[in-house]
Amino acid sequence: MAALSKVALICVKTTAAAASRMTLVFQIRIHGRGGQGVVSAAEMLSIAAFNEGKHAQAFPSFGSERTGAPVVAYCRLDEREIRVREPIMHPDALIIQDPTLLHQVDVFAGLSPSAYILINTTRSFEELGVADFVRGFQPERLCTVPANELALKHVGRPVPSAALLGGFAALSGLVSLESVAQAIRSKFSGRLAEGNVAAAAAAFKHAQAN
Amino acid sequence: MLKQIEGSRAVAEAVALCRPEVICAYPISPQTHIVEALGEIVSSGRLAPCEFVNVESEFAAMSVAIGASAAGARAYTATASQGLLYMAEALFNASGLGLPIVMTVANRAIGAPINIWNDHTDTMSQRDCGWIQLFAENNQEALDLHVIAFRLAEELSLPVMVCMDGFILTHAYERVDVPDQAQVDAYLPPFNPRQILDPAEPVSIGAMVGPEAFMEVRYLAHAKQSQALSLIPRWAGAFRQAFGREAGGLARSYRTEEAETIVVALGSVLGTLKDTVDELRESGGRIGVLGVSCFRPWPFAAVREALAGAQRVVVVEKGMAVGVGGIVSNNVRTAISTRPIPVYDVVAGLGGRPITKASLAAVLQRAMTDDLELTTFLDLDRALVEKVLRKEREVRRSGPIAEQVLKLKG
Amino acid sequence: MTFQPVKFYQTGTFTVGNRLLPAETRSVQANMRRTNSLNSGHRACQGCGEALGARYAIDAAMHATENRLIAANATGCLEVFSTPYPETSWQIPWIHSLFGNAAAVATGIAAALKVKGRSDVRVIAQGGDGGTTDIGFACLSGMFERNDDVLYICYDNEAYMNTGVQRSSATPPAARTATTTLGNSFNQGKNLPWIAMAHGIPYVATATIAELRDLEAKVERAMHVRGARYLHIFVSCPLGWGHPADQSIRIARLAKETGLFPVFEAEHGEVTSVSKIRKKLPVTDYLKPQRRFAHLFSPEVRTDLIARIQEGADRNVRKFGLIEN
Amino acid sequence: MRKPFAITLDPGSSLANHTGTWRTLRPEYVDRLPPCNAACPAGENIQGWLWHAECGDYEAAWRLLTEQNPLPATMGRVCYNPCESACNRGALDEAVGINSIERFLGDEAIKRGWQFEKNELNGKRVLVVGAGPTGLSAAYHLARLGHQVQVREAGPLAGGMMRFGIPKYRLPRDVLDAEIARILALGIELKLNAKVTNLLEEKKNGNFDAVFLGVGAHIGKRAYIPAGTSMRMLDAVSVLRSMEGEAPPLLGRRVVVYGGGNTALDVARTAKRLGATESIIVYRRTREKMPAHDFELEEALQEGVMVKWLSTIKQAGESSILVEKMRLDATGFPQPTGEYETLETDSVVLALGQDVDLGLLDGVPGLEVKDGSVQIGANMMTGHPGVFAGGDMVPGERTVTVAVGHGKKAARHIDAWLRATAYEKKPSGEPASFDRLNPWYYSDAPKIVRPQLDLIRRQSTFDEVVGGLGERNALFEARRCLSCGNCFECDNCYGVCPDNAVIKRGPGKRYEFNYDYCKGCGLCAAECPCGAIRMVPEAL
Repeated sequence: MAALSKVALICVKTTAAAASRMTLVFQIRIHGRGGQGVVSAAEMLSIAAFNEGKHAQAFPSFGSERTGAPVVAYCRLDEREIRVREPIMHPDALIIQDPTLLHQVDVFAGLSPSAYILINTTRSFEELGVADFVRGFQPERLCTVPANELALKHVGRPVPSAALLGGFAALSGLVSLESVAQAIRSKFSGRLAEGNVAAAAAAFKHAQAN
Repeated sequence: MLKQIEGSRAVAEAVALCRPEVICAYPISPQTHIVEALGEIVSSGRLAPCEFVNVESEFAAMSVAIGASAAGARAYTATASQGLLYMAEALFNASGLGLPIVMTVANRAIGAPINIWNDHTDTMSQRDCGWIQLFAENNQEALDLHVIAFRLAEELSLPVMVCMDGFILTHAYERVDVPDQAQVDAYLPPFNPRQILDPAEPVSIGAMVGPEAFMEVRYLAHAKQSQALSLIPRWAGAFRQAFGREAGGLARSYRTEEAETIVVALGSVLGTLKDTVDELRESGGRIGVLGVSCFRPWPFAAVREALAGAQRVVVVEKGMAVGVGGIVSNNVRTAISTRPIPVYDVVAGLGGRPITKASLAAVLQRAMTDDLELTTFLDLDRALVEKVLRKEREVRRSGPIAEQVLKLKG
Repeated sequence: MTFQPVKFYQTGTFTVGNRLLPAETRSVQANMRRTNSLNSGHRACQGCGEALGARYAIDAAMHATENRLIAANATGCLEVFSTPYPETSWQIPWIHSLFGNAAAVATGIAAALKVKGRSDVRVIAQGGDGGTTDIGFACLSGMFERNDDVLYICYDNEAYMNTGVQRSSATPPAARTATTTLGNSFNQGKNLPWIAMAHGIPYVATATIAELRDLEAKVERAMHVRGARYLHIFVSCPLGWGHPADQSIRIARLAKETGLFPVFEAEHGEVTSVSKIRKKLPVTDYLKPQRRFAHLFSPEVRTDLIARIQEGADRNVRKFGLIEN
Repeated sequence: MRKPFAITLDPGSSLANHTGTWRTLRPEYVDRLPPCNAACPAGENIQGWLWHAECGDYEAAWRLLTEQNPLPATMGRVCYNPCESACNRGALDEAVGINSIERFLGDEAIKRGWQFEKNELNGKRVLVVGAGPTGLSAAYHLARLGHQVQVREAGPLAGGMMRFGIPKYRLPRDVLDAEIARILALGIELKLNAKVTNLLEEKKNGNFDAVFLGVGAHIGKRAYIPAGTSMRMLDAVSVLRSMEGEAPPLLGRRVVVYGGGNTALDVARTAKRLGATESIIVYRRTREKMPAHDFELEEALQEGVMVKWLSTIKQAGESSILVEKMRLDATGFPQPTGEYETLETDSVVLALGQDVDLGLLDGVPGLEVKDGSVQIGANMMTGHPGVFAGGDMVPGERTVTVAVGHGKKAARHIDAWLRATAYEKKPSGEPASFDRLNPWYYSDAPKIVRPQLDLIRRQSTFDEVVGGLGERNALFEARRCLSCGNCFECDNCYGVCPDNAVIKRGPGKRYEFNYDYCKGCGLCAAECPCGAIRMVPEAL
């Protein structure tokens, strides 16, 4: 229910624009590095949304990048069928899995001040040196989660994607933590799944508290 | 059953439901996830009996499929790009021998320069290899087309290629409705081969045919493929009845009612186009879309009929014949050759270049006012190519000049 | 007087038939009801060694499998002369796909048969040396590596004969072809039986059309093994080699008796038996009757090149122990 | 199956393509004359009977053999086997032991009691003079051709020189007796001790329609040797003949045999067996020039017979002879050297050849005798119509086998003459010379050596020296035959034809060419082991 109200909120936010189907879609862009589960994150997010009856589309930036290289993945959420196939150039939300990318890649490209930003870090936006950029953004849409630490704690390895989805669920309210957990369990199994679910829950909690 | 899965997985599920007996697997991006998933399904025992053969090349993949099909097994493989070209010889062979193999092509550009991203150059290059070529608009259709493809292939005894955009569809997670086994079984009866290698009734398949009969053989191949033009709508109709949704067919119109401009395209770009056309329609544009599902055989009549009311046609295509221009557009022109209307050709998305709504909207608006060159390259960095061309012209001149300078210097 | 067992010397083990042997131990080719898998009316040249080798091998395989056999054929002489529309000479289920894919097509057939539970039907792939050692090599190696249940038979006539005698990687040193008009170079060679053995497949053998019973025994043996098997048959080509049509078998015999073509069997990469040379002959006995080697003898005798060819033969003799004791 | 047009074809449909039109050379099956057959004085179809022997069908082999020669057990002992000298296998390893197989078959026939088939009598009567090999052979063949035959023999027993000229240790008499008895069993009338003195009278009195003369050369040739009265001088034929009588000849402890033929050896070896301590052959030339067969010389030498080569007897004294040394001149002819030596001896046996007693022919009109031989035409008939002759009486080599051959040949001509026709021999094929063969197909197989009696018994008894082959060895030996020039159904042509253009007709029925498909490559001819296929140009 919380998730639906958030979508409603988005609708309200975009009522200024023409009421085309374009304005109904919610677009998330995820930045990270090869090996961090960037693509998986987008996919799990789409599954979480699907679990809640939404249409969702997740796709990677189709590179041939190897471990460590900057990677981007996309996820679109909508109440209706998603037909468009273009990359997300104007995201409604940004998930940054690796804060070191902030000064290497133009992660903020096409971002409007109404966007959500979730960064995997133990530091603050100020500490990350992006305070100037986010000035004018809605503070409640800016969030940091120590996803690596949570993953280390719950999964045993610094794999931040699941935890970040938990954080994103809390931040955006677009999907429930349960849906995220279900999505995680569809991608992973056994202890790995439960560890990631635990990390997501911890991140969810952390983000709510934030 | 609705599932949020990757396009490749959706295709693998569909293929598995079709009960292939021999699957040939060779990795090439962006097709790899399909055969990986099938391998997993076979090893799980869910698809049995089935031989999953890890071959050493695409040429071998198609060849193993040829052997398997000739021996009466339902055979499947998947490939892309260079892999499709590497099996080119075997493609002609499979169709020439009339073997109903089904193959997924995860469309991808052809090098050089090597490029792993999506366009249609691979399948377009094989448009005359005698295979039926079906193009999927989205993952649901990709899934559905495989079920139809096996039915069609075995009915006609011809191989069928299901083309889906590499990465854009193969790697996209989307909602798909995966049919259940009973539904597919009802639609697709067991393979009853038209000819089979069987010690009980020996035949020689693949004779050498000389000038005295080769024309007739080719004519019959043409006639047989043309039969698909009536069978495809029939099997699409049957599919609609059985599964309750549209899939396949020859071509499908979108908002072409009273459209002066109709945009023709194949594959996943249709989704973006439809969104774009929706916007243009909202601003009063009389524009629609014609999605061609069946590129080979080329549905002359269906295209002619769909474009009957248009005053101009724009073909957005992810491939081109170097030195000529559009490939699909030329096919469109032959379909409507009796009507002197402009057919604009928009070459787009080569090598994975994103096709954005904004760019499409811009080019379509120009087309609607007939303010467009006959061949346009969408989002081409014109400044860059001009610069390169200019440089090349200079370089070309510099040869003799340099020689003369050297001569002068003695 | 010492006991001397009765042997069938007169008809020996070397002729095709032997009326003195019990029927069940006679050669397949001697049988009045042999299958003639490659039937009359084919368009092979007079005295074609490949036509002969193919009938020998396939008839033997038919015998071993009780006529449950399917063959995939590479493009080449054998395919062209046997199946020009509207007639085929094959009596068995047979498919020709392409030049370079016979092994893979056979893999597909074997896979289909496995799925259908027809383990009684066996699969043969066959081709010439071009279709085997050159263009079909990748598919062949793949088939070997997967240990698919296929017997691949290479009919080696040491060049591309179908297209008019061009060099292949099986063309021997010094041999003249349309693309080695001065004689083929002395390369390192591409010994396909040896390469097949390197795959560790269960069975590899060589044979010639001059020793039918040996050839048949190898086919029989091969058909009783599961997995990838390779049989390399030396078949002479009157046209391409430039010898009279009636000398095809003699030339093949000389190839073996000089040591130039070692006849052996191997299992899982190890040589297990060798067909000994009955009477070692100098390589010149083999080279002289063939026009493709004429430049070794005229206008001057190229003792240097002949010596190198002889070295190769002698090396084979040492390597395989081709001479008794 | 709804087969696609043109691409998929029905099996074996190429039979519609008759590739026989490609042919410029045409293969044909031939039967060439094998060298053994060609060399056999008795005209045996050796290759033919070996074929049956190879199969182990010894009776069939024996029957085919005896179509030409009724005395295989005898032949297998006394024939000097020119067949083996001619045998192509000699060029490979060693000649096939035809003689020993023949003996095996002959012995087998005696053992098994195989008999000849009798023919209906045709009413003609033929008189055969002499029960030696040529007479018996003629009688046999005439009888088988349906003629009533009477054999008149001057001696007390049938066999002629086989009995009175060949020692027992080479031809045991039970063997000879058995073979003669089998011939006579055809209904031939034999009159012993019935010397013919007036031929025409006998012919007339006996109502004979024709006569065959087969009188042997039983008169030893003499040489002039100045001799004292006391030296015992004998001739070889008499010595050998007396061996068949009650009392063996008295030769003494030291015996000299003069001559270099087989008879000389027979006598020398007989002397040895009779207890001579020294049995010396004096021969004027060298071993290489000796007409006797080397194997017999070898056997004699093993038994202790000595030879004085290049020696002639100049003079005989009371208990010694004077021997002159000879040397060979450039032409190989012995010339006296004037060197002499004395040789102690108790007797001298002259083995210098034999003559025929032609007394019975006196007054036969038209009959011509020249150099002690009756002259005959190509049909073996003398100048007197209805009188034929063969064996020692007529010019030619004097061997048992030649005699048997004469008898057969004469019988066929007599038969034809009696029918007022002419006998025409079936033309024999081209010779199956070694170069016609493809010997690769025959693997090496050494000849089986016949067993020999141990030396002690050879020196003291008249037991047979050379043993026969057992069945196993005879079979082995038979299978060494190359079947030169005659198909032995090895299936090579059937196998090596790349066009399946050879039709196998089944066991014993050989093959035929299917000229619809034969392209004329010639592989069948080249790979025929025995040269039984020839390639001939197609007629224009």
